[in-house]
Amino acid sequence: ADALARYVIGLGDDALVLSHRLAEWITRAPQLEEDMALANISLDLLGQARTLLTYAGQVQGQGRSEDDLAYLRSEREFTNVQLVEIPNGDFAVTIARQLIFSAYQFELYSALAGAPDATLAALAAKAVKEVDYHRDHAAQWTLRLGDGTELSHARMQAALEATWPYVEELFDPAEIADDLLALPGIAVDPGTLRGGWSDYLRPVLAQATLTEPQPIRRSRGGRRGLHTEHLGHLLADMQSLHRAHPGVRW
Amino acid sequence: ADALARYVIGLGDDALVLSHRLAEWITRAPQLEEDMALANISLDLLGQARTLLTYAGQVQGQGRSEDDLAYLRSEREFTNVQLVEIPNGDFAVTIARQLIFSAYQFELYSALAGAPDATLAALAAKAVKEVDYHRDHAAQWTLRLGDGTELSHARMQAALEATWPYVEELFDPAEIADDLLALPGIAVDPGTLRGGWSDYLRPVLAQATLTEPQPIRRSRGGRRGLHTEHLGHLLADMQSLHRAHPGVRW
Amino acid sequence: AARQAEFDRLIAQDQRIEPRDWMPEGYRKTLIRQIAQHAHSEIIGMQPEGNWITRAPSLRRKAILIAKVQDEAGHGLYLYSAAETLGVDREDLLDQLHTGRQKYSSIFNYPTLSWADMGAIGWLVDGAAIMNQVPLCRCSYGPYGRAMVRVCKEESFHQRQGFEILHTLSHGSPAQHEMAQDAVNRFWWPSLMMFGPPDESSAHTVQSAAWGIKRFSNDELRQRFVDMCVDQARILGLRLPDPDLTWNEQRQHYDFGPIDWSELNRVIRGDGPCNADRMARRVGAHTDGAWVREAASAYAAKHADRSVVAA
Amino acid sequence: AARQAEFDRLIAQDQRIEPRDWMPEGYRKTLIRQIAQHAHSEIIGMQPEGNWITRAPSLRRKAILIAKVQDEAGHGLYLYSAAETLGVDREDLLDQLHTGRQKYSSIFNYPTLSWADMGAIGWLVDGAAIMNQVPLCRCSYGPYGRAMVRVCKEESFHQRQGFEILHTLSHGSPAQHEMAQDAVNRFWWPSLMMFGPPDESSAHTVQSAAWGIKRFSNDELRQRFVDMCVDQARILGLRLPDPDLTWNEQRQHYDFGPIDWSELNRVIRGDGPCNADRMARRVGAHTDGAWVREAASAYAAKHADRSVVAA
Repeated sequence: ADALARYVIGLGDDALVLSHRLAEWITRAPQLEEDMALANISLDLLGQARTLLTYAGQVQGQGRSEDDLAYLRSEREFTNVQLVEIPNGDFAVTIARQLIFSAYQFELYSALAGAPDATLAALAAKAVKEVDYHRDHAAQWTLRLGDGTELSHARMQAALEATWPYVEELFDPAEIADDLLALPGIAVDPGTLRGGWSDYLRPVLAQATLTEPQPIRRSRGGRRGLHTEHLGHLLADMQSLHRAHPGVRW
Repeated sequence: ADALARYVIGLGDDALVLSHRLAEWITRAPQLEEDMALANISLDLLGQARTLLTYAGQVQGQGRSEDDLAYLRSEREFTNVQLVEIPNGDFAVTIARQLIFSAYQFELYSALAGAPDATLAALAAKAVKEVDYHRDHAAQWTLRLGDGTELSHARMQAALEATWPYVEELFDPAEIADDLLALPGIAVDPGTLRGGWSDYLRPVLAQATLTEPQPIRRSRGGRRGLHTEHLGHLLADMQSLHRAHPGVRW
Repeated sequence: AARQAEFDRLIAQDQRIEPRDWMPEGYRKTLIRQIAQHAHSEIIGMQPEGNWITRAPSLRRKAILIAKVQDEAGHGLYLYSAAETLGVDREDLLDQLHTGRQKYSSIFNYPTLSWADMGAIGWLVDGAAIMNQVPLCRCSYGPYGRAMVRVCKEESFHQRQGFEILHTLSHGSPAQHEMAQDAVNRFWWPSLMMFGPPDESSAHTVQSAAWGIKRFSNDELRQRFVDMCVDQARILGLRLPDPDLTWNEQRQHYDFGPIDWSELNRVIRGDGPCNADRMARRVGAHTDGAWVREAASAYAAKHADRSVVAA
Repeated sequence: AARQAEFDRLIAQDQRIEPRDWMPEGYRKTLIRQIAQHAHSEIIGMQPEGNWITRAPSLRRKAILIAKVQDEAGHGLYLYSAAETLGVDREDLLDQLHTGRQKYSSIFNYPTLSWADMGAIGWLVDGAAIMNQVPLCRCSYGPYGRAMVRVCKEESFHQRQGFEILHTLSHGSPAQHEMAQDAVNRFWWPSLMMFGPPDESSAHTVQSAAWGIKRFSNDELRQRFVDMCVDQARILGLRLPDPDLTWNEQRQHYDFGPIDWSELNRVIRGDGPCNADRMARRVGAHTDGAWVREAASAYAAKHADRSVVAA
């Protein structure tokens, strides 16, 4: 049960933290349609996070709610991958991060949809449709920015370079070795997702006249609670009000 | 006692919040000397805040420490003037804010140094020397930026326009009418400080080839806990760790 | 003259004017001004609530708040579309907002200083907006009227959510109750000002009424709003910050204290607490996003070219 | 040749080389490289601790932390000054840092993930730095040696503060104790790497020792550090994360486990957790501040002109 809760929390934290980052765009987007689209993706991810954290709390069996898990854990207890916590940067960085992540999440949820864990399978089957839209939205913008103006091309390429160091963490089975061992058939080996991910991304990048960066073995360890220095500040803001009033209802 | 504590907390909050803003510059300053200078001013203000909040806690007589007052009050309970909470902006905005505030604080502490309240008088007598340096530091930079390059002149002038709306609050006796009534001879009528403040600022602006903006009756009410939306985020970050671990020693 | 007669007939019969119909220039201008101001208010109105999204105290409340702010963006979009049926375009209207030539509702120049403000904005600000907007659903100009039907439906949902936030806080911990009361204290008077100046000094009312754009006077709507809020405040367990608030048996309405119109004028003039911040955020987002919009246009142009070449 | 002989004599007699003295080009270059790297480390080293200034959990700790980071800026300044006595200038050295041609200590490429990291950095990182730097106080090059005297004095103050932070946490709540242990777990091995590669593969050691720049080998200093920490960890009530750590009666030293040098090489190569963030912050501050530095120069030039005219 501990292993399952841990695995589910990692997936929930991915969704929660990226939802938060996208919500930071609201009122700051390049056009009104994007305020809406980013809010929409943020909401989808928040919904996924709520389902996952609620489920993790049930699996743990200690009466912890989605809010207990979201608001009362420290930075070292969050187990999202580092990719989702990096700052929004310019719009191109946000799009690059989304493209990488949604394409990964699409493969992951597709695999989970056939998993023997009924709750996870049901969530994944529903969420994969949302994620398909997220992935497409990011791909469309990758095309526009990559094949738009000279400036947008340069920024989109720079955004890929800036986000690529966080790619390896997504697909390294060593990062969740314990889960893979403890949850055979349930936890998805992330190494198996890479093919599908590449198959989706490569034509998008090519059509967008962008160059795929070299793989980089940058830092990793988000699944073990090792993060960039950015996550702590995100959580400080996110948890501030909840922590200031312990134990009340909202 | 309530009135005295309230008055002292307002002064302490000014110092605490501005100290925090200046500390945000560290590792981001235009040159190493400024990392040091801004840290230095930040430290002086933090020292003043600690003395003032400690004193306020004693006056209240409910056993509240400087940390209780700094870390466990909400945004609506902070009574700093709005000027000190506005974001750092570019270096010119930081300098404009500092020039306005330090020149004000210099007059205020000079007046308090002769006040019948021994603790306040002692603090003010010591702090006024620090503030004299802060004021001079800001004035020197105002000269350099105002009379430097075309770009720096434009930015410094824009910075004055951006910060000037927060000036009126400093000198309006109505903002602390209750304190003035309850603490005759102790609370300083801020209206009386304006002459000295202007006498200091005007020649600096003139020498810096800058134009003093028109007075603007913008929002005020910091002393009554009415703030800009910026203070809440500052406090969220500042109080996050302290609130996450209630009641422990650090 | 025949066209004018036809227009007058439609108005007299309470029928809808549609984009392809002839309309007097004054009617068109009045509508553009009003719809644009309304659209601007929706998008500037995203900011005060946007300020609390990252700090929402539960995931459920966070989801509701994001959805609400998203709805406001949506309202902005279809109001701009309604304005475009009158022969202007969104880019021009945004430009008029950004350069200060068109206004947005002054209520959004007040800061949100606590979570309870999310409740007060929903209950009072959206409540006042609905009161203003429900009659607009019958506005003589078709596209505006139809847009308002959709807007009002969502707004009334938002108002209930705001009420619920305040209700929960009011019946929560003492600190939460105080937070709720404080929010109501700060937003009550500005909400009353949302109905505009008193009838005797309202410039546009008479002509707008004749044109079927405005169906109730500012003071009528304000009174209706006060009457509604007094009852609801009782359920909330919160005080409205007006000592003069009393039931007038004769009028069958609540009397209320005098409104500080100088405050409203000051805020409209630009000296409200947040005018500068609101505009800085809006113009900043637009300016920072210019390269993205340009890329999208350039891409669309290339793409269109290619299709043409291919054809 | 006579100058070389005089230089050799001074070195042999353990006397100081001063800026105006002749010195071999290799000596000068080695010193510039080392002092610059040291200066760069001080200013990049401000970042991991700077990350917690705004969140320091008490006002007292906040003041101490700001003062510490300020000291590091000061160390950077006088180390750049010491380097300048060798005929380079700060702007060039910064440029070499910003373009990646000169390095800084890899330890600062690890993130600070909790408040306890302020303790671990003080205790372990500053502790290791002192161990490295105390011998440098007797460095043959005068300005460097004298700068190091001041640096070491302040560093040992910092180390005591770090120790005290950890001590308080370790004896505080269970969550605080865990925070302290976690910080030590993360910083222990990187601290051992601060002494550089093992002696058998250290490129610069022999020549530097002959020149009186380096007085102890990497492995000697590392051993000394381990011995010191084991005792202090006991007082702290914290474990060092090395199962092989045992007292060796024969060597009269603690044995310790193998160091993962591939990790160090990876971080040096640029793939550490924070390399990109550290450089982005540093280059960003420098670039964003260019207009300010230019204004200061322009002002100084005008001012100088005027004095000349007046004279």
